[in-house]
Amino acid sequence: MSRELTNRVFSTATWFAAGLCGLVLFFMFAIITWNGIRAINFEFLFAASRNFGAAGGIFYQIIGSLLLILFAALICLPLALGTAIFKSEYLHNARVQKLCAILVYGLNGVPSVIFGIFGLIFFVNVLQTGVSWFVGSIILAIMMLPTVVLAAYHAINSVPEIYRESASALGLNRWQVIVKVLLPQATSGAISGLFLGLARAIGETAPIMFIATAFSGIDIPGSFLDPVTSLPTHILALAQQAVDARALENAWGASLVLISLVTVFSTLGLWGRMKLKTSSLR
Amino acid sequence: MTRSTGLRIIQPGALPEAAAAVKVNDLNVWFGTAHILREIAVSFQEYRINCIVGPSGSGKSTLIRSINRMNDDVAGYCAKGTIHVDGKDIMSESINVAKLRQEVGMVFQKPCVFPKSISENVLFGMQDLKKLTVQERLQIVENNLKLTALWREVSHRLHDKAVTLSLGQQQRLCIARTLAVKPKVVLLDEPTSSLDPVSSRAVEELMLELKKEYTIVFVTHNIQQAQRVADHLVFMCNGGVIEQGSKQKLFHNPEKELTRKYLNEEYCDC
Amino acid sequence: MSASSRIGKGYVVGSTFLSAAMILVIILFLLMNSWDAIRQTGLQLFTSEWNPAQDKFGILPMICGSVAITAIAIAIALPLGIATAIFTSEVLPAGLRLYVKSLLELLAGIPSIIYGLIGVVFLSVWVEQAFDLQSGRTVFTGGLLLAVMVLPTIVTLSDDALHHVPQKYREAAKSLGFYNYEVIRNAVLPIAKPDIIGAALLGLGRVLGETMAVMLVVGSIDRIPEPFYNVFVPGQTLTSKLGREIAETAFGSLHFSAMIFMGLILLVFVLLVTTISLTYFYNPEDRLYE
Amino acid sequence: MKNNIHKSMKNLATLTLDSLFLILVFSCSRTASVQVAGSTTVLPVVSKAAEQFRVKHADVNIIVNAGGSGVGINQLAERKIDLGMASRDITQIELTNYPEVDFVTHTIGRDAVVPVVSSEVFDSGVQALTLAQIGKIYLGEIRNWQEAGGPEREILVVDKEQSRGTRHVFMQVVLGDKVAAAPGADLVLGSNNEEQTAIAQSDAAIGMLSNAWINKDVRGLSIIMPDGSLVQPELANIANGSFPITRALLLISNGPPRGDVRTFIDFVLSEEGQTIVEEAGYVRLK
Repeated sequence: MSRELTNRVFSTATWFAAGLCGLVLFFMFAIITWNGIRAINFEFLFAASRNFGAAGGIFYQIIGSLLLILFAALICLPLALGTAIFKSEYLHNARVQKLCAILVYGLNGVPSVIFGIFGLIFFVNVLQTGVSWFVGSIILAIMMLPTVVLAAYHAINSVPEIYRESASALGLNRWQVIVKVLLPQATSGAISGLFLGLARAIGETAPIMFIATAFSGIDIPGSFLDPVTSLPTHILALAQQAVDARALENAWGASLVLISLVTVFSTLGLWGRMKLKTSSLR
Repeated sequence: MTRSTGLRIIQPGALPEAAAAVKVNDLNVWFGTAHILREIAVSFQEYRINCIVGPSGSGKSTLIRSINRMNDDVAGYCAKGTIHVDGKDIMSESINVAKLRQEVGMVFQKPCVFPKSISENVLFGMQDLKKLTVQERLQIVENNLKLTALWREVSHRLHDKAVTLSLGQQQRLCIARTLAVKPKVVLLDEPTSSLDPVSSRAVEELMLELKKEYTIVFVTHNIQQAQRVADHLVFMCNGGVIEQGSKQKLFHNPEKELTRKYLNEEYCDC
Repeated sequence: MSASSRIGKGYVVGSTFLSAAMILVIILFLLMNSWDAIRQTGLQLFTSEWNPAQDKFGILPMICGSVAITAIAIAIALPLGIATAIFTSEVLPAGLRLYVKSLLELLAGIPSIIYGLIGVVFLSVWVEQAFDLQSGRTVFTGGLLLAVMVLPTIVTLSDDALHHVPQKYREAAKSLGFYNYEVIRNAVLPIAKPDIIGAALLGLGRVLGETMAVMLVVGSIDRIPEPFYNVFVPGQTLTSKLGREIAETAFGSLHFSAMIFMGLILLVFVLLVTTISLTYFYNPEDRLYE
Repeated sequence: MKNNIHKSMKNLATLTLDSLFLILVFSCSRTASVQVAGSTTVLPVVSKAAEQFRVKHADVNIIVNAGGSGVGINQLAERKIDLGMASRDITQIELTNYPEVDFVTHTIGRDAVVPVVSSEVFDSGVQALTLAQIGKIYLGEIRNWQEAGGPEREILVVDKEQSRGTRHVFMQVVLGDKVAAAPGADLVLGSNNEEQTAIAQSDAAIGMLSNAWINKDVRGLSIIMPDGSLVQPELANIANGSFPITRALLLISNGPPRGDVRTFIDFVLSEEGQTIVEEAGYVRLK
């Protein structure tokens, strides 16, 4: 009987935990949506921010965020593909492989503020780039590198050995096998990983706040060395500096837009990952 | 109850009919929309090896998994009918499933040992372990390993990981683990199908030994095996019971043509 | 070897080298820039007074704050997360599990600045009222916020860990007459344990390194609470100190160097935790995300 | 499948080239830009002024960033920005740190740093304090409002980050040292808004805020002068200098301003710019 009771208690506890968890997370979404939706309208999405964030919209913040991650993606993708190919096709020493994995995945654990500090020292101070959006892109690219490498590596690994062998049997050399057989597969894998990486990168504040963004006065950067405005830093600035209550309302609106972008990217990434999984099962 | 001599020879036993320990009546089982078992009515006899034969997909596993309600947690499972174990209807709402499974133990197709030591595996299912002394525990381990003829092979390395045993030994360890809970009925779902012939023989001998104290329900698709060990035979096909009765009857003068064909390993529509 | 092959190999070797070297470069730069502080301040770095105007750079309060916040967040998120993972993996029908998992992965992606915003506007006020405090910006608030933040990660990872336990163990345990909770406690959890520890360590690394959300709610005072286990007072973490002060310091100054030293300490902590989890417990090849 | 991937790769490549091209085009028609950063007190003024400035001078971008007075001065000295914003004077340490930099300050308005309290405290009777009392609160010698004539409630002392201009000015007057330590502090916050929020959320807080941030939840205290007279934190008192804790709002350039920097400073000093200063809650220059 007491075993039965324990079972009952345990089962109730898991329900309770799951319920609590669901409630908290639902509440998060509800708060953001409820507060954000009131700020959002056509003008908010397509006008420049005015009057210290209290009026106008967040158009250039959206553009800035997208620009940052677009170039982060362009920098990250070739690097990640190369690393993944080397890891799966050339690297056969188990110990080196493990070291390589620890180094690359260790990067995944580096706190985002450290990336910001590194960027501040290396680019802004040593290379004297000044505050520049391109530096922000580079830092974000480094940040999401492990995610993309891992995704590409998985995709390459899911190519059956027989493909490689039959391509070699046709007289293709090693590099041709890679380009013709593995690269297409690796790219689709890497791109799904890339979306997951982008979903994380677009919401990051700490890595870019010292090195890549400005509060106002910039719409579309004129060169690689200009700063941009971005959604997360805009939210931070409004939450910290604005005097007007309407600015805080706009911060919620910007949060909702940011979350929507994150959701779009992670959905694309999850979808791609799922598709890849099923296709490799076939 | 007649007993064979101490000689462990595989001998077509001609035991008289015994009381039914498990009685299945009018059982229908669906998984989602698929009708897996149709109108099953069989009984399994006490202290006998009750053997269910039939081609794969005929519903053998589903039937014995119904006897200790292992299907309950499978998605889309739905059942109608009654199953009596020791006179109790185990399909009723009020039954305590955990207690039922202590009385009706089960051994699966593939041996499944836990990543623990051999002795821990034997004791794994014991509920009141905390009340027992170390001596008592060792005694239980020894008894059950002897019962499954493993004692000689593993007594010197009881604290080794169970996964270091051969598959055949693992399967006998699983049986020992089931017996340690002291069930009345032991369900064996193709326990030898992933074993080599020598290990299979060991498990068969074990069953012959066990039927002295347990009611055994044994699923196999190996007809020779059924011929070697079964007392009572149930032949299933396409989710229904085609014929049941003593081994002699089914092998030597079956009522149905299908039974004859299948048991003679001729081509049949099943 | 053809030209394309050579270029190709050069490309893959080069990119691997670059990717692998990146973390070493980061560590190197932090070390180089914190060298001044290490040399000039030495063990004084591990005292509890921070006052740049008087060249006092004691980072003990920040280390204590980081440890306290991490402990609180993990103490809340881990039991809740594992219990929820048990629910999603063992109780929830398989069909629903996929949706719940996708939702959790989306939640794991909510940017930390938004958590910070919610922390300032709602959570700190609630904590203040619920515990009748002077101010809701406390170490506890930070820990609570981070617990919520890291919850989706812990749930998905633990759920994966539980889900990877082969079904046969559950069946075997059930067939011995175990109740559901006994099946989970005796059969499933012990097998999933290494992966769950991995999940916890990964979450721990996350919590330790989180900046924006903590910075806004922790109170940011460089003081070790009295008594030290009192978490209902404001405090400071390594990350919140960095986020607030790094931009104010002049590059090359001792102040800057001491800040970078904090970054180095933080990085060493986090890398230690992630490396342990990667090497011993958690197989990263199994997952693409997080 | 393969075809698709090739296509998508091709698309990706085109996209890359396109965006690179786009950047080049922008680079050619590059507008001049003036980078400004620093004090959050000055930020609203400069940010709004920059918006209006661009209406007239569409070819000049004024890029504005926050960070605090310290950030403004340091970044100017390191030539990362063209114009620093500060709400305090440049310290001796900063001057000796950057001997090669020629700091030129331009006062664009005046402001008072007002000791503020939560409205609950204000309403229960604490409406004026002496500078000595405020000093004791920050030193941790007065820990309860009762000791200052208020309700029986522990004081929540809100301090500011050390490099903030507001704090320099406040501490200079109250404790006689710009970078005085405040052992009585309970919270350390950064921007004016963050501090305003925290004080509004509390019912026992004291803090220091720029005059512009005072509202119905965050009330400014009057100062009891040594002669017993009461000075209220009002624009008139700030303008005529009778309020004891005032400061100049500064723009700082490296050397005499030239070109766009000069034009922008002139704009802020013009009638239009001064109106923005006034609208932001500060005191305009005469």
